[in-house]
Formats: sequence, structure tokens, C-alpha cells
Amino acid sequence: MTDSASSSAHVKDKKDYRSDIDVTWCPGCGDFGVLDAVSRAFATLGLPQEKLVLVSGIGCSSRFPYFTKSYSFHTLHGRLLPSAMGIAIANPDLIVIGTGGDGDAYSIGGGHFIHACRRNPNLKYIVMDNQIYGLTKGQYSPTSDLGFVTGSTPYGSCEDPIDPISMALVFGASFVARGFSSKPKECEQLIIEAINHKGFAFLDIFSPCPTFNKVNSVKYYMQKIKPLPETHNVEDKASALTYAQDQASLFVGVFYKKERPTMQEKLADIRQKASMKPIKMEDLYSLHT
Amino acid sequence: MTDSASSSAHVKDKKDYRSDIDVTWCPGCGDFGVLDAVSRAFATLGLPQEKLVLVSGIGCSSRFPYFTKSYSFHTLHGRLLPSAMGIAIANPDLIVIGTGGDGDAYSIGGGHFIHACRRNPNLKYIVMDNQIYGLTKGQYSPTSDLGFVTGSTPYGSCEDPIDPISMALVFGASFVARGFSSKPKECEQLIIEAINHKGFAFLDIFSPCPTFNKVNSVKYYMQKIKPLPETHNVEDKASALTYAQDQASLFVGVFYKKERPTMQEKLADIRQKASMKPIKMEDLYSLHT
Amino acid sequence: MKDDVLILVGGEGGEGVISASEILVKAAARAGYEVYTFRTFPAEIRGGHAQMQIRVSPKEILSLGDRFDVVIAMNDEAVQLHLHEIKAGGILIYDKSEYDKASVADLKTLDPNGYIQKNNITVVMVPMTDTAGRDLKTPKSKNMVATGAICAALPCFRIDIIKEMIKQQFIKKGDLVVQTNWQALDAGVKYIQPNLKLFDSLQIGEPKSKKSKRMVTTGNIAFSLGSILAGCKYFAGYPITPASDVLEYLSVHLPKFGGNVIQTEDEISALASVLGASYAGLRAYTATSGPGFSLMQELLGFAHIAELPCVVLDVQRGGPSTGLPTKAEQSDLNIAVFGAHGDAPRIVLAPLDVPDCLQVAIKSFNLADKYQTPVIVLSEQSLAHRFEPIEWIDPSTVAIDRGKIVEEVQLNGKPRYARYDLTEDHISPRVLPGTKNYYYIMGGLEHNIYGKPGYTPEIHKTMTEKRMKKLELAREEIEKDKYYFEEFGDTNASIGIMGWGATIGSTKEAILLLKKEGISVKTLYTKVLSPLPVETIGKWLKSLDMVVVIEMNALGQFTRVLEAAFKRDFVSLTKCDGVPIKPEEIVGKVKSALALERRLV
Amino acid sequence: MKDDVLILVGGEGGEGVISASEILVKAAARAGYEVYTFRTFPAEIRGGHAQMQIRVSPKEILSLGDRFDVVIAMNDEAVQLHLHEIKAGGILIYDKSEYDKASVADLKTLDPNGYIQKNNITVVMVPMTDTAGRDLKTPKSKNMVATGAICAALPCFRIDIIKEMIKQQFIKKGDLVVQTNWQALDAGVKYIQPNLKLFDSLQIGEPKSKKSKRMVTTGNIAFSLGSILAGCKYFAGYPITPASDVLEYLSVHLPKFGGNVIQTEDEISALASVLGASYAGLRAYTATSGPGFSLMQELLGFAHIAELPCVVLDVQRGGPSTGLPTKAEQSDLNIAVFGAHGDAPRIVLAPLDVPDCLQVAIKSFNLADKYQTPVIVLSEQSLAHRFEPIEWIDPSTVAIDRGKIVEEVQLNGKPRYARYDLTEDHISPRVLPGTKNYYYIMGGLEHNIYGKPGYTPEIHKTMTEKRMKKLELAREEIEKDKYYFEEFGDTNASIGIMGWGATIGSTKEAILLLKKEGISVKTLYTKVLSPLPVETIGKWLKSLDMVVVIEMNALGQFTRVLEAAFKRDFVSLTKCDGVPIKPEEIVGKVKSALALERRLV
Ligand SMILES: Cc1ncc(C[n+]2csc(CCOP(=O)(O)OP(=O)(O)O)c2C)c(N)n1
Ligand SMILES: Cc1ncc(C[n+]2csc(CCOP(=O)(O)OP(=O)(O)O)c2C)c(N)n1
Ligand code: SF4
Ligand code: SF4
Ligand SMILES: [Mg+2]
Ligand SMILES: [Mg+2]
Repeated sequence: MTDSASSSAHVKDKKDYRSDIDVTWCPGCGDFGVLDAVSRAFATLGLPQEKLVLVSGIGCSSRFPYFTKSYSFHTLHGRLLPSAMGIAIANPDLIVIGTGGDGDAYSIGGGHFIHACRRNPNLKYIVMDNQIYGLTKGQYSPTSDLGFVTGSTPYGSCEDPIDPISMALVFGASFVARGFSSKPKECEQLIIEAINHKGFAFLDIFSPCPTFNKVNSVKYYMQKIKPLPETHNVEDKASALTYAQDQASLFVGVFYKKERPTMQEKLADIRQKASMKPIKMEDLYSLHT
Repeated sequence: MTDSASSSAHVKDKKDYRSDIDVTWCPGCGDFGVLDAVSRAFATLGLPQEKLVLVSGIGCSSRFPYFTKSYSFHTLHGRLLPSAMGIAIANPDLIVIGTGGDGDAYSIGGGHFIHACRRNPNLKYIVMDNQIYGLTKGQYSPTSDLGFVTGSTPYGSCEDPIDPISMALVFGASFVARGFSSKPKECEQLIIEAINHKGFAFLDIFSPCPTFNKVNSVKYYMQKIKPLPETHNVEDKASALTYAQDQASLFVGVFYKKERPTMQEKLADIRQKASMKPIKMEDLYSLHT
Repeated sequence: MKDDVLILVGGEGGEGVISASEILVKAAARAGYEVYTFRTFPAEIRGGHAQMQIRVSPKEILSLGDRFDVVIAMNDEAVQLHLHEIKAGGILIYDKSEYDKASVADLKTLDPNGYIQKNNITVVMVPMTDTAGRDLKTPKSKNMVATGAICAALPCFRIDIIKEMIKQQFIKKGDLVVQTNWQALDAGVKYIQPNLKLFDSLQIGEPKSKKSKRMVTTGNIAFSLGSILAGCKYFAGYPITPASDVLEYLSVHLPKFGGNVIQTEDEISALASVLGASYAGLRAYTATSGPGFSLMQELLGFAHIAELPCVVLDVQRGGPSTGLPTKAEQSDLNIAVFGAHGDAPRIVLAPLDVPDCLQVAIKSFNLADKYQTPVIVLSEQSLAHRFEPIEWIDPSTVAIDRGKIVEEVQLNGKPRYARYDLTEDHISPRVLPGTKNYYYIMGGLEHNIYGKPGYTPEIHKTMTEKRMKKLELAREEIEKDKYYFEEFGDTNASIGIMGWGATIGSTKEAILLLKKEGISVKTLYTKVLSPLPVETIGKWLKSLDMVVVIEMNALGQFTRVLEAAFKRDFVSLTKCDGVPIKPEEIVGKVKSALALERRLV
Repeated sequence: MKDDVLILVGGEGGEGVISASEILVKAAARAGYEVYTFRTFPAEIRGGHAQMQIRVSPKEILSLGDRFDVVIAMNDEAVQLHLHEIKAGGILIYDKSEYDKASVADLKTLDPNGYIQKNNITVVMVPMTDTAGRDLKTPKSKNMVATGAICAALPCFRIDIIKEMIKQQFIKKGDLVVQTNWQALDAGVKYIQPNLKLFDSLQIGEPKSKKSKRMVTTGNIAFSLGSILAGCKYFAGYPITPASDVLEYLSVHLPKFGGNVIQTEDEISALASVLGASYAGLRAYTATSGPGFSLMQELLGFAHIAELPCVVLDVQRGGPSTGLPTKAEQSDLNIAVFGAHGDAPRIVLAPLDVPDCLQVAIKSFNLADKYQTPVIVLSEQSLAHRFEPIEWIDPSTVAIDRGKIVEEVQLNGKPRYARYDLTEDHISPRVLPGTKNYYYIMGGLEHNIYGKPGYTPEIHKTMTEKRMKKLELAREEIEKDKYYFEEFGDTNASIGIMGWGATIGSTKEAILLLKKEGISVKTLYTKVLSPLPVETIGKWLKSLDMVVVIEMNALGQFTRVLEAAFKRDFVSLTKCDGVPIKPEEIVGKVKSALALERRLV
């Protein structure tokens, strides 16, 4: 939690973080669970609404910011991370949280994901992973299983899915976790941990799309997920990678967590280094005179 | 090696693969070594020039295709991989080889890199990694070391470098190797192995830029690189990841190699599945009648 | 006997509104009628209103028309939205089950009874939900109850044909499914029977001639079919409304014809791979909408300078930015014509109706290959998703011109093959990779005839000229081809209307309406927006005192293009609210422009 | 006494050609002279030719001019490239060491001796390489030997000032370095001494008035300084020729003023983060060239509809596509004005010279903030990298207008803060995130006044109009501000020249040349290309019989914009070969256009 986040603690109820805009998700959409978990995490932490900036791309899940009482920045498809980075650097007092989908994150936004992880800006990123493109009505996504039949893969997807957890680990994210939207209590806990983490916190949440993905359903995840063992050391990246790549189970929990200087801190360092001696415009002019 | 690649074996000398365009790289540029190794690999394999298509983006290293006697496709900055994929799918008889720089590959092209690896198209990708932007005269690149001073990082880069080998492994590349341009014999060997590999073969070659990167010089790499131990099992991805992330040495050699169906094969499967029974346009029309 | 009948089917998204409408449209088309439709989408995934408007006539239909003769409301929302759009004397067929359950209160807020009386609208109740759910135990068949009611009311929708279609469609699922749907249909018929006389004044005549074989499909599917006919073998795309169905349709069908379809990681990758495939020799294209099209601009400039054929279908939607994803608009003309950096003009085509989408597809691949340049096709949401009858095209009649692809080159004294050789028609013979004895550099840097980068004034001037002159030649070819121009109205008129794309129907209808008022107007639609066919348009403009330009954007994008080309005044009628332009709006504009010019007595 | 002197310094890239030139230019400027320069870059990294042209005069200089009075050739290639560009009676100063070593043969192929005699050119040998390498043992000081030679020949380059500058520059490296460079300078002087009389006819007068404090810098650096003056605190960019030096300059200096500079992974990320920073309250911008600018189109449309201020500097280079990265061209006007999908007009500015780059930077941030909209600045390679004197600007005189950023909002009966409230001036009060009691949605979908997505005809019409009318207001403000317009020539002339950007110098000089021939011409340059200042231009055009439009692209992009706006004929002078347009070319065009109109007797 940033310093400023803890300042005003009078807000306590999750409803205080819900806007008056009607939620347009389908009944049974996994994203409801995430919305609930996020609101509760906000309430638990007592975050001041005016410091919250929710940033999203385009997709069903990217409607998320509409439904929270916060500043909401609904940018273009795939541009969530660089937009959020600009906000978080421009005003480090804000609590900047990205909320979007798997297509937005790993397909059109994949290139930005790499660089956000390594730069470690202090912002949180929640991906609602339904292994499908929801808003465009059901095409396969980068996390769709091999052989998955969708509108754009009528003969079954022929592409190996990506593994977001391993990717984030290898890209150098300083906080990497996975949740499941039907486990709201656990999700809330992960979100709280992510917000409390100083740096870039990445959270992939399985969030089923009952409308367009009939395979990766609540039931499917219930059978497949498994909490990371207590013995797992969250500072051990090799171990985190091993769990991420486990073939039998989809582990949930915090895979990796280790703070290092944030991008904001490093930029502050540079500003400080640069302005050791006070400078005036005239000093610049004279360089060219 | 594709079937067609071995067909015409009368060409034998590396000079047969060099075009008559003057090489414009600076004296001492590492890319000379790569050009030499590639030409020799072509000669050793006796590849027919007309089947060779070299594809590049923009950068000093991306001038590479000009200097080989082959079909050359010089596309936009960062768009090497999707361009090469289109070519390789459209005509699987061609031997398609991407040649470019670290900025082209991991910065603006980073998003495409993820998806090329997982799709496994049968094409080869050689990145000449000089940890700098050469053509634009020396700004830091995604592989530049932390603290590195360049035109755009006068106070030292504050971003953790990426690790292309680990990335390719996690993305699912079926062949992952690293070389060093001052070891041309070893490079040639790696290139031959990459060409002989059926599927997407990724090869990161340290290729120093003496003009704009005075730190990561030939000498620097000579001290840092170390061949992968003989004991390393190239089908063991976990072991490959461990070597890739070694802090003390930069390992060179083949990290990983394991064939699986190529994108071309999978698309051929789909075409076959789809055309089990012969089809006429009229069959389509009647769907809408 | 009326000339035509206009109905609306409306209900909750997911209730089968669209599939019922599709069946109705096909049945009418099979019976030989002309049909014109319009479809809007719910903006949100959940809930939201689904609707389809269907106009049927034994004669040619030009546009959607205005108010409805019949509205079939499968729920309350449909009543609320469309009640006031029913003509005086028209009929509302309403789901009695809905009415009985919850809606009275809602209806009251509208004061529908007052409205219905005042406007002379008749309400016919049909218990759609109850029949399907309670009686037949298949709630999904609700739309068939509605369909049956319509067939009974308006026999131009022939129930026998519909029963046959249902059989074809569901027989795989078992005889029981067919029977249930038939029962639902019959129930719908039954409920209308007592009120049949109400519909007497709405009946239309029989179609005169037996039509040739026709499909009923949308602009997007027609374009997809056209691309298959044109021999396209590579499609790469990224899903986006309202273009995704091209990707989905081709995913199913293109592989049957030996083609490859790839959903890429983004639109940039899609077009880059299309250009790679084109370079390697395949006919290749991508389809997208505004946001994706914006992302493709750098690559389109590359295709221009590299002289690589490709086709990009831009199915326009409401802009700017993410804008109004499910709405109709024609606001991508600027970016299509002027969108890349540098001097990089392109060929830009715009189909007028659904059959045109198929034809334009074929034309676009031929132009791209012949002139070795990118071709952009501007379609648009309403055209992309509206159903229209379209002839079966005999594949053997489709002319394919792949342009100057060669396997042997006359070197004419040159040391080697010159990919960008200067020729009389400015088009250079093209060798595909894999061809023996030739190799060359192809790329985005300015280059000499061999493809070698060169930045001297001579090279840049020569090559720029080469690329411009190719397009000049394309213009000349286009001006000679009547296909690209659609004229209508009184040839002696001194008032003209110009436009592009799917507004043509409304324009034609407006001209007929104006004629009734004694105002003589003609129209010219060009299907080519760049290079602009200045001769054809210039000749047509000559005799005109006043020209109104119709377009569905706010800036008057086409008007500006015409102004620059002809340096004369045009009256710009822009409409930018997401809804296709109506004949009445055009009539109004023409009349007020005339009044302004003080020519109306 | 001549009015001005034009010299060229040429040699191998890396030999210090540019740094020597920079010192010469600064020295002349410090001595109170006017200076005008042009610099070209080697196309390839290795080798290639470096050169700088410098024109010096005690009076105002309008353009680069034509042939050289003096060429200083530090190697053979420079002789070969520039010998024929020396005026009759001009002088070639040549590195004797080079000549002695390898070049005689090369020179012979040129038959330079014949040429030199025929054209009355004098050759002065100076052993530059040998003096630096053999005598001073510091080969790097070769450029100082050349500099000394020039100073001796043309004392407008004052050697005392240069020595002082060298001292300032090198004192950190120790006294010895300063001494060596001084010795090199003195050696250069010494070698010219015997030939001093040769230069008598090339001398220019003393500058009249003492100038205020001036720097000498390039368009890119001037823009960077302007952005710092404007209070910009966030820059994100991706390297690209010829814009990279903005990124590099700001990387060093912006943090000193509390700003952040980030090299992002691509141009899309750069602009996306700029928009994020702008949303959070910082003045933010990015700089790029054509290829990167093409990639930014989708985000520019987003900024337009979200009403987010931002500035994008596009340093144009030769296009299309990767094109001619180091060459001058003005071919991004189309994409700047028309480049995004949907109706998304923008403010587009174009500076005329180096001092203007600084001023336009300040203006652009003010316009962006005031109208809450993206502002594009079109600079161009030759302007970006040419050195020119420019006044020191007192930061306290720079007016900053951040527009309607508020911390309190009058709700006026609304239930909550309406980010996109409809106001009289169409600009809505803007609250920054972090402000208590307010929150809102900002995004790329069409929306109501609260930012909530809405796709009804009313919302789309109202909001489109709001966004258009803002720009209409911007136009009105702009028309009132003399700064945006530059006029020159005979106010009574009936022939006019229009243009944009850095061609203005050549245009002015052409007007002077034409005057000498008795042809009276005037010019108007607008620094605003969108929204087009139609009133100012319209008024100016009224009295003119013929208007020539000058631009450095092939399509006549600005001409088309003018034609659409004014529906009259313009004579288009396009030049698209990578080299800035010369006064003579304009003179020729005006005369031939006149002849064509048969008005020349
Ligand atoms: C540039 C661009 N391309 C395509 C689209 C269309 N589009 C909107 S959302 C989306 C994918 C949504 O998938 P995901 O991010 O997984 O979100 P979900 O709907 O599944 O929550 C696409 C392709 C767009 N809006 N912009
Ligand atoms: C869209 C776009 N952005 C930026 C550039 C400018 N640019 C050319 S090469 C390059 C980076 C080169 O670095 P790298 O790929 O590492 O190649 P190297 O020159 O080091 O071999 C850049 C940024 C461009 N050509 N196009
Ligand atoms: S389509 Fe899927 S992801 Fe979208 S709202 Fe419905 S259930 Fe959720
Ligand atoms: S700048 Fe560096 S990478 Fe480019 S050619 Fe020179 S040495 Fe090689
Ligand atoms: Mg998804
Ligand atoms: Mg590099």
C-alpha cells in the first residue's frame, strides 16, 4: 500500500466502491466474482476512492472500471499497461490498477506486458482470464487450450497456449500470483497482497465465460486448481517456474514476490542526480551559445 | 532441412551466397561474423539460392539480407516475424530465415516474438544481439545492462534487461540457441542445426557494436561466455532455463531442441480435415439459400 | 395491393430474433420476392435489444423505407422502442404472455393505449412465450411461434417454404426437433387466424418472373464468398466488430478450398503476414474495422512502396476511436485515402449493396495484382450485416487477372533482374521467390530498379513517379468500366446527388419521391473513391446547377475530396448518428437547398 | 563588400566536420552575424559523407542560397561532390595531405584541373591531416586546422571568439588539450596567410547593431527547449531518425527540471503513456517521424474523443514507409490532418524556422491544454538539424495556459460531476484524478456528459458537434493571433505564393529575385494547417490572380487542402527529391506559370 493509500480510513464497506452503472456482464460471468473481491479488498484496506485509478483496455472484463467508484481510464485494446504506466509515473500518489482480459493482455498487448514487468512501475495488474475473447463473441485467445473449438477455430485451435505466470516470472515481474474468481475470499486476499506490494504486481485470475467458453467452466477450474503448497518459498523464482509449468494442476496463490526499486523510485533517483546543482533555463541556453 | 533444401547440391562455396552489394557495417561490427557464418552454413548445406528467403526488419543487422544472394524481404521495424510467417506458410518449400537486431526483436517486435514461438512455424530466426540500437546511433535496447549509459540513458539505464533465451523457452520455441559472432565456426554449426530443425528455430547471437557499445565488446563476451556443458540434455526445458538464468556466465550452444508439429503441418491438417469431401462453390451458395 | 410491406421483428438478444428473421427473409427470396433488411445489435453482450427490419416487395427495393406496417414484439422493450414507428393503420403483434406477466405497468408509462387509438394501430396478441414454454415445453421455439404468426398474416412469407427450410436445418438433430418447430409455427398461424382480415390492406402482389437461383446473405459473407471466388488462399485477421464474421466464415470454409486462415495476435501482425503471403505468391487479405485499420497504416505505406498487392476490407463502424462499435457510419474515407505517412496513394473501393460486396471482392484482388499495390475496400456496419438476395455466381465466369507474375525475364542488357524495372505501363514484371536464377531485394526503403536502397533525387523522383503513374493507369481502366458507376434518375435533371456506399438505396428512393413532387433529380455513385474517376464524374457534373453530396459522417469527408478535385460548390448532407440515412432526410435536404437558392417558386 | 558569404565544410563522417561547423556558426553568431545552415547526413552508418553549408551575412538571411564561395574539403570525396558547386571566382581549400597521398588519380577522373581553370576556381592547399597527425600528434585536431584556415580567410569567423569557445569546451580535459587545439587553429591560419589576397573579394561587412543574447541551435533542440519552457514534465519516445535527438536531449536535461523521460518499447507505448501522464495532470509529449507517426493514429483518435491534451512532434523525413530516413520532405500533411479513422480532426501546426520551433512548442502545449485535444507539430529533417541563431527567451515571459483544470465543480443541479459537460465554449472543466469527491469515466467509446458509454443518435450527434466546435473556436483564436501568419513581399502584388514550413526562406528570396526582374509577388505562410485559418487566407487570396503553392511532396498535399477550402485553382509546385527547394526553382515556376497564363509580354 502506498503511503497515501492508508490516509483516509473512514470508508469501510464494499458498496462504497461500487458505481451506479449497471453491470452488463452475462449472468454467471466470472468477472462478477472479481468485481466483488476487488471491492472488498478496497474496503478492507480502506482506500480513498479519489486516489484509485482503474485502467482498462477493451473487452468484457475491460468494462470493470465502470463499475467501481474510482477514476476510470478506459483506453484502447491492448494499451492498458503503457497508459497505466504513464498515470502511475505522473502521479505516484495514485493507486493505479489495471483490469482487463487475456486477449487484451497477452495478444495485442503482449509486447507491453514484457516491458511493464521488467520496468517494475508501482502499479497492479489484474487479468481476468477466461481463455476466450468474450466481447467479440467467442474467438480463441492466447490462453485457449490446444484443440479448443471457437468461432475462429472451427477445426480446433492448433496453437499451443501461452503460460502467463511463467512469462511474468521470466519478464521480471516482482509479484506474480494466480487466483480463481469463484474463490472470492482467496481472490480478495491476493488483491490485498498485490496492492500492498511495492512495485508491479501481476495477478492472473481464472474468470470463466459461461457464454462463449463451455469447456473452461467453473467446474473445470474447481477440479484443476490447487493451492500452492505452504512450503513454496515466494522468493524462489526457480521453484515458482516449476509450479507454473506443472502439467497436472493449475496452481493458485502467490508464485513469486520480491520487492526491488520501482520505476518511480528509479526515475526519482535520476531527477535527483540530474538536479544536484540548481539549474535555470539560462544554463541550458549557454550550452548553445 | 526441408526436402527441397537439399535438392540442388552443386553450390558449395560461401561466396556463392554473397551478393554484390557493398556491406555498409562499421569496421569491426560483429555482424560480419554472422554473415560469414551464415554464408558458410548455406554452402555446407548446399542450399539452392532461389529457395532462400531472408527476412529482416529495420536496424544495422536488418541490412543482412542485402548481402546474401537470396530473395530478400526487408520489412518494417519489428515486423520481421509476422512477415516471415506469412511467407513460410504461403510457400512451405522456401527456406525462410529471419535476420535482425535486438531492438527489432524484443522491443517493438516483442509481441510478435511470443506468438511466433508458440505457433512453431517452420522458419529460422537469427537475432544479432549487440545490446544497443545501432542504426539510430546508440540508444539502450531491451538487452542493455542495468546502469548502461547511452544516448537515451545518460544517467544509466534503470531498466532490468530481458533474457531472450528464457523468454523463447517459456514462449514454447522448439529450438533455442545462443552464439557469439567472434566464434564463427560454432556459429556456423548452430545455424546448420537451426536450419536442419523442423519448426521455429531461434538463435540469439552476441554480435558486438564497437561503434556505440564500448562495454559489451568482443573482449567482454570472450570473458563471459561459456559453452553449455556436454551433459546438458537439450530436451530438458527446466535445465535449459537454469542455464539461461545463470548469473555468472553467459552460456552458448543449443539450450533446447525438441521437434513438434509445425504450424505448416497443422494448417495442412486443417485443410485436409476441411476438404474430406470435395467441395464446390455451389455447396457454399446453398448454405445461404 | 400494396407495393411493399415493411415489418420489424424485435425482442431480447438471444431469443432467436435474428434467426427467425433470417428464415423469413430467405423464404421470401425463395418465393421470388425482393427483400431489403436492416439489423442492429445490442451494444452490450447481455440483454440489449435485437431487431431486424424486413421490407418485401415483388418489385425492386431501393432502401429500407420508413415506418412499419407490422411490428412483431417478442417482449416489452420492443413495444416501447418501436410502437411510435408503426404506420397509421399498422399492426402490432405482441406476445400475450409478456403482456399478461409484467408489462402492463411499463406499457402504461408509454400510454400506449392512447397512442394506439390516436394513431389507428391494431394490437394482435399471440401467447408466444406460453405456447413455446408451457404447451410445447421448448421455450426456444418462441421465435417460431412468432414466425408462424407473421406467415399467417403476410403470406408472402410462405409457410411451406419455411417448413421445408426448418426440416433441412434441424433434421440432423432428429425428427422430434423438426416436429416441435413445426408445431410452434402452426400455433402461431392459429392465433392469427381469427384476425386475418385485419391484414387485408397490407398484402402485396405476387412476384412476376421466376428468379434465377439466389442466396440470401450479408455484405460480409458476400465479400467472403467473393474472395474465395477470386482465388484468395490466405486470410489473416484479428477479431473486431463488425468484421469478425469474415474471419469466422473463412475459418470454416477457406480451408475447404485449400486456403489458410490465421487469427493473429493483432492487426499489425495480420497485415504483415498477408504481405508476406502475397510476396510468396498467394492472393491474401485481411478484414478489420476502424481501430484495426488505424493500426495498419504503416504497413499499407510499406505495401505501396514495395509494390506488393494486398486487399484490406475495412468494415466501418461509428468512430472516432472505439466509438460506436455496432453502429453504421462512413467516416473512414479520410484515413483510407490519406492515411499513411509520405506520398502513398492507394486504390479505395466502396460497394453499394450486398451483391456488390461479392463483386468488389473479385475486382479488388484483380486490381491489387495488376497494379501491384494495396487495395482498400470500405464496407460499413449496416451493409455488412444486412441480408439481401444475391445471384449464384458461376465460378467459371469469374475473370482472374494476376497481373505480371513471370517465371522468365528479358534482361534487355541489364546485368540482372530488375524487380522495379521501368516499363511503359509503369508496372514491373514480378518474380516470385523460389524462381530459379532471379533474386532481388524488396523493401520499404526508397530503391533503384533492382530494389537496392538509394536516396538520390533522381531515384526518388523516378520511383515516386512510377508509383503515381500506375495509379493514374488504374484510374483510366476504372473510368472505362461501367461496373464502377451507378446512375439513376432523370438524365436531364439539373440537380444531382452524389454519394458512396450503401446510402444509394435511400438516394434512389428520394429521387422517386422528389419526382412525385415535380423535382427532377439524378444521381451518380462511384464505387471508386481513389484514384478518383475525375473524367466520369467531371462529365456528369457539367450540366448540373446544384449537387448534393450524401454521406454518413460529420466532416463531409467525400465532399472535401470532390471540392478539391472539381473546385466547385457542393451541398453537403452529412449525417452522423449511427443510423442509416432515410429517403425523407435526403428529400428534405434537397428541398431546403433549393429553397436557399431561391429556385423554388 | 559582399552581402553574404556561403561556405561548405565537407569530409568523412567522424572527422569532426559537424563539430567544426558548429563552432564556426556559433562564433559568427556571437560576433553578431546572421547565419543560415544546412546539414545532410550519410545514409549509411559507416563512411558516407558529412557536410555542412553555412551562409553568413550582416543582414537577415532568408534561405540557404545557391553556389558556394568557399568549399573546405577535408577529403577527396568532398572535392568530387562539391567542386562543381563552387561559384566562378570561388575558392577550394583542400587538404594537401589527402591530395599528396591518394587522390590525384581520383581528381583526374574528374578532370578537376580543366574544370578549375575553366570556371576560374582557385585551389588553396592546407596540409590538414599531416599537421594534426604528424606535427601535433593529435589526428583528431584535423578539423581545427581546417577551422583556422577558414577563420584566416574569412574573418567574420572571429578566431578570438573561437579560441575562447575551445577553451570553455576543453578546459575540463586539461590545459594541454586546449593548447593543442589552439596550435591546430594557428597552423590553419598560417597556411592561409600567404594567400590572403585571394579572399579579398569574398569579405562581408560588419553587422550593424549589437545583437541581444543568442544561441545557435537546431530545430529539434529548439523544440526541446520550448517544451521545457512550456513546463512539460513527461516525455516518452522511441528512437527514430531524424527525431531521436529530441529524446536524447530531453533525457539529459528534462530531469534537471523535475521531468521524466522514458524510452518505451515502441511508438504506440510512447503515446499511450503520454496520454496516461496527461490524464494524471502533466504536460506530456512524444516526438517521432513518419513510420512512428503512422503507428500512433489509433491513439490520436482516442485522445480526440477522450478529450485528452497531448503534443506529438512529427519530424518528417522522406517517405513513404521507411523511405529516405535522412532526407528532407513535407509529405506527412495528409496523415497529420486526415490520419485517424472516424471524424477526428486535430490541430496541426508547422514551424517555419528554428526560432519558430521553440515558439511553436510553447503554443502547442497551450492549445492542447486549452482545447483538451491532441496537437500535432510537423517539423522536418532539414529544419530539425540545421543550426540557426535564436534569442534567449526569458522564462518569466512565457505564458502558460493550462486551460480548464479545476478542483471544484459547480454541479448546477446535476447529480454529479460531468466530465464532458456541455458548456458555452464546448470545453468542459477538467478534474484530475486524485481530486476528492469527483470521479468519472474517461474513454474511447462514445459517451454522454458523464463519460458513460452511450450510442444513441442524440449522444453521438451532440458529442461530435462538441468536439468539432472546440476546433472551430481554436480556429477563431488562431486567426486573431498574428504569430501564426508570416507575410512578405509587395502587398499590392496580384501574384501570390503560399506554402508551409521551412520552404519560407526560399520563397522570400525568390520574391526578391522576381522583384529584380520586375515581377511583383507576395507570400503568406500559415503556421496552422488544421483547423485551416480560412478567413485570414481567404481575405489574402481575394485580390490575387494567380497563386503558386510550394511544397516538398509529390501529391501536392497542401494544394488539395486549399482547393477543397477555397474551390479555386492553385498552381502547384511540388518537389519531392529529398533536397530542400531552392529560390531559383520557385522563380522558374512562377515565371513559367505566368507564361502559361500568357501574361508575360
Ligand atoms: C485495435 C482493436 N482490435 C480489435 C478490437 C476488438 N476487440 C474488442 S475486445 C477484444 C478481445 C476481448 O478479449 P479479452 O481481452 O480476453 O476480454 P474478454 O472480453 O474475454 O473479457 C477484441 C479483439 C478492438 N476493440 N480494437
Ligand atoms: C516504426 C519505427 N520506429 C523506429 C524506427 C527507427 N529505428 C530503426 S532501427 C531501430 C533500432 C535498431 O536496433 P536493433 O534492432 O537492435 O538493430 P541494430 O541497429 O542494433 O543492429 C530503430 C529504433 C523505425 N525505422 N521504424
Ligand atoms: S461474454 Fe463471457 S466474458 Fe463477456 S460478459 Fe458474458 S460471460 Fe462474461
Ligand atoms: S553502428 Fe554498430 S551495429 Fe551498426 S554497423 Fe556499426 S558497429 Fe555494426
Ligand atoms: Mg478473455
Ligand atoms: Mg541492436
